[in-house]
Amino acid sequence: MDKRMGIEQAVESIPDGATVALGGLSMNSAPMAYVREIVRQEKRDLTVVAIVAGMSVDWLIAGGCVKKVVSGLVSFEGLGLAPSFRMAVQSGAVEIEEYSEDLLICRLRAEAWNLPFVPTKAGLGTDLIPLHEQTGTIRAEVDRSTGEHYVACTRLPVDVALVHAHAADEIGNVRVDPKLIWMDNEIVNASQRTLVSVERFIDHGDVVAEPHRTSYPQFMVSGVSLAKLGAYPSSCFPEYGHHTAFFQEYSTAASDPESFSAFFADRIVKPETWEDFIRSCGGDEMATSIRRSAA
Amino acid sequence: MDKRMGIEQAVESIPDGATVALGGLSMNSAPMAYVREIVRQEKRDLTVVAIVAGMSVDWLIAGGCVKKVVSGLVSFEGLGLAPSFRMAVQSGAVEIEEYSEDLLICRLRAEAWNLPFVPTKAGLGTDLIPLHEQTGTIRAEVDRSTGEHYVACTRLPVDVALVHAHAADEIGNVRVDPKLIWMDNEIVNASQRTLVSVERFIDHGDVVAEPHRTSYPQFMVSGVSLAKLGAYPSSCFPEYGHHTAFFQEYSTAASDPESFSAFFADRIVKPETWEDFIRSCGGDEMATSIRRSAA
Amino acid sequence: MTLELEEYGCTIDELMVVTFSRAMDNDTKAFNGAVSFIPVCGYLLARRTHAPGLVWAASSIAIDADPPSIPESTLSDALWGGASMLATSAHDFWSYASGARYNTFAFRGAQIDAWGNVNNTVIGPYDAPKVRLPGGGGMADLGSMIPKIYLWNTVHNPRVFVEKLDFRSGIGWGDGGDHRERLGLPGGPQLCITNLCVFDFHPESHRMRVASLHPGVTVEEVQEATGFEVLVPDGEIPTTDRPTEEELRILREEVDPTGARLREF
Amino acid sequence: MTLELEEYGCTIDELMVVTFSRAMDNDTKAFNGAVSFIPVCGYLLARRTHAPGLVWAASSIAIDADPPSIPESTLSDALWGGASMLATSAHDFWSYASGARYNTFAFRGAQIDAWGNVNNTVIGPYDAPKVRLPGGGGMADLGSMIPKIYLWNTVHNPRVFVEKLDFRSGIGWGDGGDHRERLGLPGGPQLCITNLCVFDFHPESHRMRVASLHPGVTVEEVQEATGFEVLVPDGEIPTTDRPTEEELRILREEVDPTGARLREF
Repeated sequence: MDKRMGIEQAVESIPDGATVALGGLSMNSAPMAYVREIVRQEKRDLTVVAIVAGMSVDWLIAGGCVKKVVSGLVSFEGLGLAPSFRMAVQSGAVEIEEYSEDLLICRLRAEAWNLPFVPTKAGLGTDLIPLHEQTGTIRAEVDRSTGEHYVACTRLPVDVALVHAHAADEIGNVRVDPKLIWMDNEIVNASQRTLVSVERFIDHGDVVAEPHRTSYPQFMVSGVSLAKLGAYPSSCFPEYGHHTAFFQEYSTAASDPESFSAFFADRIVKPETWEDFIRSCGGDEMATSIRRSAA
Repeated sequence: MDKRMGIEQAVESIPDGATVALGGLSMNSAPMAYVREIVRQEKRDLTVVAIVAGMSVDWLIAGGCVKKVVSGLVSFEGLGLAPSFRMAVQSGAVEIEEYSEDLLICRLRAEAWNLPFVPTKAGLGTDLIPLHEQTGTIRAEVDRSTGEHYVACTRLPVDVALVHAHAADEIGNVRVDPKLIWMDNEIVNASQRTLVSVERFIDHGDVVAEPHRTSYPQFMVSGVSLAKLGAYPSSCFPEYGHHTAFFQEYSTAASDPESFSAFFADRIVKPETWEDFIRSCGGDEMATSIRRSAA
Repeated sequence: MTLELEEYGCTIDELMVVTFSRAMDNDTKAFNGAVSFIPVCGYLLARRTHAPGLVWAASSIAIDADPPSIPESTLSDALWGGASMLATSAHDFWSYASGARYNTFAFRGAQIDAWGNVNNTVIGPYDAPKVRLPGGGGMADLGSMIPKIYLWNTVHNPRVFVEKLDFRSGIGWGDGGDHRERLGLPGGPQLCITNLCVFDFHPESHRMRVASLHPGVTVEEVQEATGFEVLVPDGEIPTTDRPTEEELRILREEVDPTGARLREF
Repeated sequence: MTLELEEYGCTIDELMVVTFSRAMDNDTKAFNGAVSFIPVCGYLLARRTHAPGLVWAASSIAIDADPPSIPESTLSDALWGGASMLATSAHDFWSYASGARYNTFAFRGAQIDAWGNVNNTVIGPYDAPKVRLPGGGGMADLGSMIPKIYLWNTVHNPRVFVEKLDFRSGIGWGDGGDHRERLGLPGGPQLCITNLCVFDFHPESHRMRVASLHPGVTVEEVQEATGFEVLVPDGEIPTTDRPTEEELRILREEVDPTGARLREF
């Protein structure tokens, strides 16, 4: 089955109110081309699962798409706080359900592995335990045999996982190259559907020639979309780094909430296609500046 | 720290009575050079953890080294039952503690992850549950929140993991090449010490040049030993296949218990070094016959 | 019932493979274990005929493999040619299996009971076995996790099809009825294909029931070869469907030109 | 106590790095998170001086990295040069962390309390925060799993060192005393290195205690800059040890020639 589809077409399949998990880790490998299109299509009431994220969550919040963020961390790292995330949580416009990285991974594994819970010692003795007394999604337990304390992490069902990768063939075999998958496989395994934006399509024959380089098999993937520099402004190791200047420009714009709406509409939402957006961010010259010589 | 050591020296570090986990899967990638040396050094009372094994366990039992086998499956696959394993369990000479593949993996993960148990739905409704009422190592449970049934798999502590791989540098960074690690990483993660036999040593510079190809970091590895064709007569994908003729010869010899002791002493135990053993099995000509052209 | 297998223009191995193949569909996501020539041939045949979208992970490892022929072992890397992915970390495999992303698996077993439970552990008492078998391997795992289980055996006799297993290594329909449902396990055994007949399972009791008889085989012969009482449906028992010329040609020429499937006989 | 930092021939960032470095040893197996310039410099310096066998996974990913300099982010791939392994599957990382194969981690935190617990979640009430911070990330995980925790902060003031956290994102010594032990957690915080002093933790109460004062700093100044009551050991409080010429040279010329560590000030 040919699973290639445009960014627009892929995002059209996501209904309002869906639970969407975003791949990537902090400044790395976020599925930004999909994220931008979600904003353009004005999706609403999404629950966004993001283990360690930044710009991706911030765009969705700035675009008014988000009801709830389920997350371990959202920031621009050394480049500052994520401004829309911060403001929206402070104002109560967006709900946050906070976990830690491992607690979220364990919840995703419970879902992927069809288990009532997955145990971990993460979170013991922290305020995450009383915080989730209401949600019931994680709970402190004592093993009846050894008396050991642990945290039981219940299932986290996800409708759609969005991840970015280096390459895919037409039937949806995906190559992360090299196979540094961050925590993306954990969200892929837990999600009903997975959409993958890729830097390039490769022939099925290339996949077959080096099958050990495949990261997700076609039957785990619902659609693959071409998006060159599709993780921009986050990085896609080892091909390109994150774009510091964009993060700075964005943060500066966000310091004035009035003008930020205009900035966001003009800079992020307006460009028709992903290629247009990249062009508006500096195009080839910018791309050259963030490309790794090692790539 | 230079972690290179001879097969003999590595095996000398294993005390009688130790719990030893064997890597590999069925006819693939068993640490046979280490296993043979354990027989030669006449280790005694070992508890052998082998998820899916064959010739490795059979040699250790034929050598009189084993007190207990903790296993999911021991056989020569289409080439027949593992004769010494079969006889020793039937006679009661060796104790067996049977699990399934996933139950063993979960027990190893409980140990690796420092958890009182890891849950799975494997084994529900089978005789493995009542079988382990005495050992208490796995137990059927009901989740108090959802009412779901699951099996709690408790820690399986391992003293030494023995695995075979393609290459290592002098400080113990190990490359499985390509990175098809079977379940070996699960035993490495659960073991106090790990010894790795390798087809070849590579320079540390080669490791650094392609760090994504490293499978086990040096701090997880206690020693690395050179053993060319070290998985023989099992395979080492993609470099060589298993040696059918050896399995057949071994099984034929085992059909007569009287003469088998002599066969085992002469063919397996007697050759001084691993190189001598390989030579006695046909040397270069045999090696050529099992090498994959794809390698 | 005077029809004989020769009139089908095929042999019993071919009939079993074709029957297995036809039970597969385009949503089948399967993998195989050791000594599984009939299912492996069946997956490959189905993919080449009516189920081009069928997923098969050769040896549970080589996803979408397309080997030129079938080697002496169904776990051999010689089976992995043409694969799109080599998935041999336990994390990958057990994630796909426990989440039922793989939905189909086929079991043999030294013993099989009326509910499709299997034994590959011991003949005789567990503590003092008459024959120590290899062990259940993944049976206890996959029987619990995978919704569509198929059983097959090329040696239909009362030593294999027993009233009571000496050890339940893998669960089929368990104690029958809603036992799997009570344990929260998905699906259950669908068919058991033997050298004499095809069994399905009664929709409520989940006991084996003769679904079709191979040409020349009578229900009495099946009962005689079976250690438990076999259920028989109302009305006439159909004969197992005849393979088409095309199926036989593809099996013989493309899927298994060296006849590896005969290793099971 | 008239000694001033200038007499050490170094700056405060250098003193903090060297002090951190000296707390590491040859058994240290460490990794780092975001904005962790002081620890990263400390690991690299220790490895180049007294702890050649120290393991450091750059960004928790690039094991035994040996970068020519330190980039603008301690999670950047520019930090990964010279690594022996890139370990970025969650299965790898969390296996090494939860099993304490990695034994050392260093935290900052928007708030730190007397027991070395940290907050990176909110300032103000969780439900109606005055400032929403990024979130605890791995703090809740690593605080529970890793036996040797080091805290540092370059801004020692009462807004950071607080009597009561607004949210406990990561556990240090918990409620103090044997709280970690009761929860079954290994080890606990060892030191907290600030721009004014070094704290250790009282062996029983596990409250922060002044272990040494940086040159020119008085215990009164430390108390004034701290929102909780600081413990003071019996006898004279030592001055933080002076970096050697060699340590300073290696830090300045080899470890961090571009002064990335100053990003924390």
